Amino acid sequence: MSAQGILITAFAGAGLSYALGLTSARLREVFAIVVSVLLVCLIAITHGQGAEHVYYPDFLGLDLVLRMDALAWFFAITVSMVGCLSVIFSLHYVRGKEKENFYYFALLLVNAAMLGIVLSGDLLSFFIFWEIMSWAAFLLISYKRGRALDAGLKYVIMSILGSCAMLLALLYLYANYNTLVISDLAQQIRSAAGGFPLWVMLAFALGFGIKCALIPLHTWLPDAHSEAPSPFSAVLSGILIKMGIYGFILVMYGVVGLKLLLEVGAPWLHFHTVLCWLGAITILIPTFIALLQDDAKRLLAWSSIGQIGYIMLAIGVATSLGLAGALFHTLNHAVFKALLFLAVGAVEYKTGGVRDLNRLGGLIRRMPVTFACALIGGLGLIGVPLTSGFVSKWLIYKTLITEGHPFLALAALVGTWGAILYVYKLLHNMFLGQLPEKYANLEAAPFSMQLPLMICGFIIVLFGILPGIPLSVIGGIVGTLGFEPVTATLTGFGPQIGPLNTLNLCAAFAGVLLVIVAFRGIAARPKPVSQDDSYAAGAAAPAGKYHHTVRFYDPLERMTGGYLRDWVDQFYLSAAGKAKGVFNGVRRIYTGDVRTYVMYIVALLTFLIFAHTAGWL
Amino acid sequence: MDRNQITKWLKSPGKMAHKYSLHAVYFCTGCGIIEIPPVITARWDAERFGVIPVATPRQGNLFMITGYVSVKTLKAIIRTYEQMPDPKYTVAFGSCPINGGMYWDSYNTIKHLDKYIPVDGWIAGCMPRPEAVFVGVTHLWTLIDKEMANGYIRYKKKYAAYRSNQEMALGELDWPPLYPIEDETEEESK
Amino acid sequence: MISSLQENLEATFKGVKVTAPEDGRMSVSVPSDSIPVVLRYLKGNGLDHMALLSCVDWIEDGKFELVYFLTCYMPNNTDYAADQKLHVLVRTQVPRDNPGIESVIGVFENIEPYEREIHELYGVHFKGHPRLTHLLLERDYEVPPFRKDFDTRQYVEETFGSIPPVDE
Amino acid sequence: MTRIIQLVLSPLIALVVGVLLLGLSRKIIARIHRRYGPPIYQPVIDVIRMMSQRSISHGSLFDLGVVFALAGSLVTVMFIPLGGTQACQPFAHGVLCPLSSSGGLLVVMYLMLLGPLGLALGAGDSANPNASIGVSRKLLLALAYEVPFLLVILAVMSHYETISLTEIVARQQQAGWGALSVPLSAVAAFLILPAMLGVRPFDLVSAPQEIASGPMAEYGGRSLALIKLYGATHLFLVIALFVDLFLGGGVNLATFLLKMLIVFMAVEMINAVLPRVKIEDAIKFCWKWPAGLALLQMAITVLSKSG
Repeated sequence: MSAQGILITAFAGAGLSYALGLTSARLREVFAIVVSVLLVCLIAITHGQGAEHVYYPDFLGLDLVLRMDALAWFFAITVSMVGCLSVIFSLHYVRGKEKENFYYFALLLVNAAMLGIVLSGDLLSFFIFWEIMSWAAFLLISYKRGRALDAGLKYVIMSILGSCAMLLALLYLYANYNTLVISDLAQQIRSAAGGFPLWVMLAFALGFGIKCALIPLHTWLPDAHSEAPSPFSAVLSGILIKMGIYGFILVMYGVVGLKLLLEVGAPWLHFHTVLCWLGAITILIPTFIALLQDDAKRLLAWSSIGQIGYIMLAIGVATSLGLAGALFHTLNHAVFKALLFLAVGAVEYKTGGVRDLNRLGGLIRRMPVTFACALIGGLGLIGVPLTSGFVSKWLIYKTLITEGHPFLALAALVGTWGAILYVYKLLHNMFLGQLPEKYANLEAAPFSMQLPLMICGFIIVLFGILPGIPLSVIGGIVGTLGFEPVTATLTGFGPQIGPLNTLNLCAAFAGVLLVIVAFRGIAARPKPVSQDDSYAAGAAAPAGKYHHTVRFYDPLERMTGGYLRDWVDQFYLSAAGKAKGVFNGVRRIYTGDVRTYVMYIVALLTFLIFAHTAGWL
Repeated sequence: MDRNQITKWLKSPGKMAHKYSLHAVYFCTGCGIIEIPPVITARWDAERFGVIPVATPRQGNLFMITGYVSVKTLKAIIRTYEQMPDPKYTVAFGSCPINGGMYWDSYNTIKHLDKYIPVDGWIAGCMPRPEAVFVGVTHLWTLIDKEMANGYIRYKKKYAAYRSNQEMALGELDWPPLYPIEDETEEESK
Repeated sequence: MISSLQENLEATFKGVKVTAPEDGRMSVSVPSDSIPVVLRYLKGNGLDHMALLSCVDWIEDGKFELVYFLTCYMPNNTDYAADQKLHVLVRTQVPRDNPGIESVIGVFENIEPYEREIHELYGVHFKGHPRLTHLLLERDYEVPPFRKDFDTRQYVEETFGSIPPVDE
Repeated sequence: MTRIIQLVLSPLIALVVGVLLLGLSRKIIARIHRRYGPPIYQPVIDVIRMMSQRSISHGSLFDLGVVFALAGSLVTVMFIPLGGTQACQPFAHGVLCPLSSSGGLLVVMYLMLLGPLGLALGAGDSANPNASIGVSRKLLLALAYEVPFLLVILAVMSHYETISLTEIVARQQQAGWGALSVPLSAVAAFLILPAMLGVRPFDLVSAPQEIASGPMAEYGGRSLALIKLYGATHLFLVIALFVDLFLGGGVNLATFLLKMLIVFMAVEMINAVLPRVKIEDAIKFCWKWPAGLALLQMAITVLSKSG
């Protein structure tokens, strides 16, 4: 089942789901799930088959190629898995809302487009699928009209900017090497004498940077995430951002190749070191902004930008461990963010659209399964040992320290502590503390919403205890991209890379846990008690007012709140404001009645005649 | 740590531990609270007896009521007493909790604290000096040894009586009963 | 300042008995309905601090005597002269059976808790008081506790005596 | 076979020594206040008493959070070398550090956040705003002291160019203590030691007077006993790490414990006399002096390494 077959099923699935939707909602939902699950199986089967074939001979003189190699497979399986989970989740989420057909069509279209990007063998089809993805994502971001419309607008404007930059770079490549097929493009570039021009790399970086929200180009993400419907924002921050990462890896290591990459940019300031520092900044600032957010999805959006910083940092370091860490963290972050966004979506669905962290609380008593999965996701995001996040962050830190970048490692580690603070704030304000009166008898999320959460949670813990499973695949990918492959045992790394054995860690933890529970068993079992019976200095706990959430990190907010406004966003908006003034001026030229247009034509003609007679032209 | 101490420890570690680690919840009512600081600070150090003040009733096992109990304070006392974990001991300072003391005919003080919550030990003195407090503590040790300091068991067994007394003094109570109260019919049948 | 105040008071208000101040404590007895006017007049003359409101239960002649303690915020501590240290006690009589008087909250804002306390403990009703609820006690007593005819022993016997002891 | 004994031995040592250190701290503070203070084994009595009490529970996470916290710290102790050198063989296996082969300093750093996180989750579920305020203070204080602490660890790691703790200790035993080779980091680490232990100058997490002992507001009975044991292990852990990083670990267990005692006495002296700072001042202090010193030391190490 080659790459072409996968793409056909994906796009056909999107189209058919819309058609079926017109007849009956039930059929469409079943069909959407079947297509998604089918895609996951198809991709899983094609593991290890490196195939590259032309699927459209000469499209404007170029032949479009589809390629399935280890890197493409890795991203494809991530895309299809998270896409499938979000489709399963949105069964209940979208039921009863208007425009359901449109929602399913757009969701499946985005997933299909992303598969297309990953499987495309040449840059032209890569660009085509890229555009389909951008537009389908715009349709879904502005699904809820109102404020979502301006968030979608901001997203589209920045995406267009990125696409134009990328188109420019494509044209340059075609002009110089008159082929866009990645494999032979790479050979020609590496064999060519001169180095790779910096501005082309910058153009690519602008295109991919906007999509994966690097710090100066990140302003669309917080609005887009908090306005998009939850299942789609899981897809949006889970995998749509990773397409930018895939683009970076493809261009930096697939097309340009490691040896050439190290010389790109001025001799004293290489492109990849700038990328590292940009990644480090992208870790710090958004993480501390995320701390101060009150809306759950906006907090998660800022945290996504922060985590992307980790991946960019790892890519920029340009070492085999770094790239392995980046790829593993891409997979991890996709799973964590999908899980956390779906958990927030489940809470939003059950409490009727409440996302404000100051009005929720104590939901652990009503939605324990959702809390457990969100907890695992949160711990993974922090990188607590026994979760997969830990192994990927360990790889990134190991390479940063041994390569001698202690300040970058510092930024990454402080980012981890920022992650702890905002993950705890999210979990505490939504699930812990006092349960408000109106949610007293809120029943748990439906199974179709809990299933994706449980799957993600299981993956996090499984890859945390046995990281060898993904690492064997990633090790191979790193080998194909021009580094020496990273050999990882099933439970960690051998002594030469660095002592890490997660199975011993898990066994030790389990053993100690058992001993403690046994020791605790000696004492009498405590008496469960209601939430009103908590210590209030002898008085009765005031119902509904005994829950500390507003300005949770008040001291920090007072100290750093002033500096952490989003300057970049304000700069863009002010620039847009000024630009509007200029364009208004231009608009006044077209007054709308024919006479002025005739007058313009006459004036032009006289000018041309005069210029011709005076011999200018 | 002579021989019989060790045997006592081995026989009943829980009881001995309760004796030598009385974490006290000082309920600051009436005039007795000013007597507490000298007890716990440098001159008459209570920590050598293992008595240290704790912040919340959840962590303590000794409940010290230092002075007269007004009707409004009784509500807080009962709630604090019920929030303490189970083997707990109550000690009352001065004569006011015993029989109302000099406020014996006042309209808003509780005359007999023992009718509302079980009190294991009384320390005489209006207000007792730190030495008297230590005598009380050591006396409590002997009570614990002889299994006589079982106020909390009495509270559980006769909770219905305590509860009705509390309701008679305070009217409607706005917290649920600590232990399930069988209604009167089963009371007679038992 | 005190002597002049004494003449002014007697001049402006009839039916006002002013006793000589022995140590700076001048007492003015006033009929109950003219309390607000007198207090406003005194407030205008520099006695701008309503220190206290208390009530005396003359049970023999069936009267409650309300005493308003007025003094002045010292202009500043240093040059406070001896004769300015003046307490004026405005007294008035109220019948005991249904004691009621006009509230002076319009003149002195800070009298609000004092009036509630007197209402709670003596049962004097202050007409025009915005929030005449309990200040310290939690429940009502049919005979307000501070009245002389409130028999404390009988009350204690009645409420606390009937609570059965909990046997060992 | 010796690995199994060590796996059991090192957490046990951590518990016993930690509890005795807690008892010692109460004794030192008492003696500074010119009073007798409880016997050294008072925490043991407290733990037995709490285990014999039956307290309340606000939900399963309320109980499990504490168990995770204690488990996290006990597992972390297994990664820290507690004295002994490759050369001499007090335990026929050289360094007393059972899991040194499966995780270096990075793993220790990450495991150290498991404890506070477990307690934070448990306290969060206790439906008491005192606990939530305590936890938010704890996380902010952690953020405050983490910046200098990370700088210190990175300086040490880049100075010895390794992430394995046993190698750092072995290097120090040959080439002299860490405190001499990265002196400013040692000073910075000592400045933030009270913050990491949560003792007096930075006692604001479990402030009994202000927020009713913070996260422990609702804990009683056996959960409180586990928290006391967690406090003891965390105390042992932090000081052991300090000794390993800067005082060259112990030639054998005895010298290691002796060094720990000295460091502990110094911290307790500070603890006995200083009042409690506000959370804003704690953050400002931690980000100003210790962070500055550690940054300076880091710059020096990086320059000397790359130079």
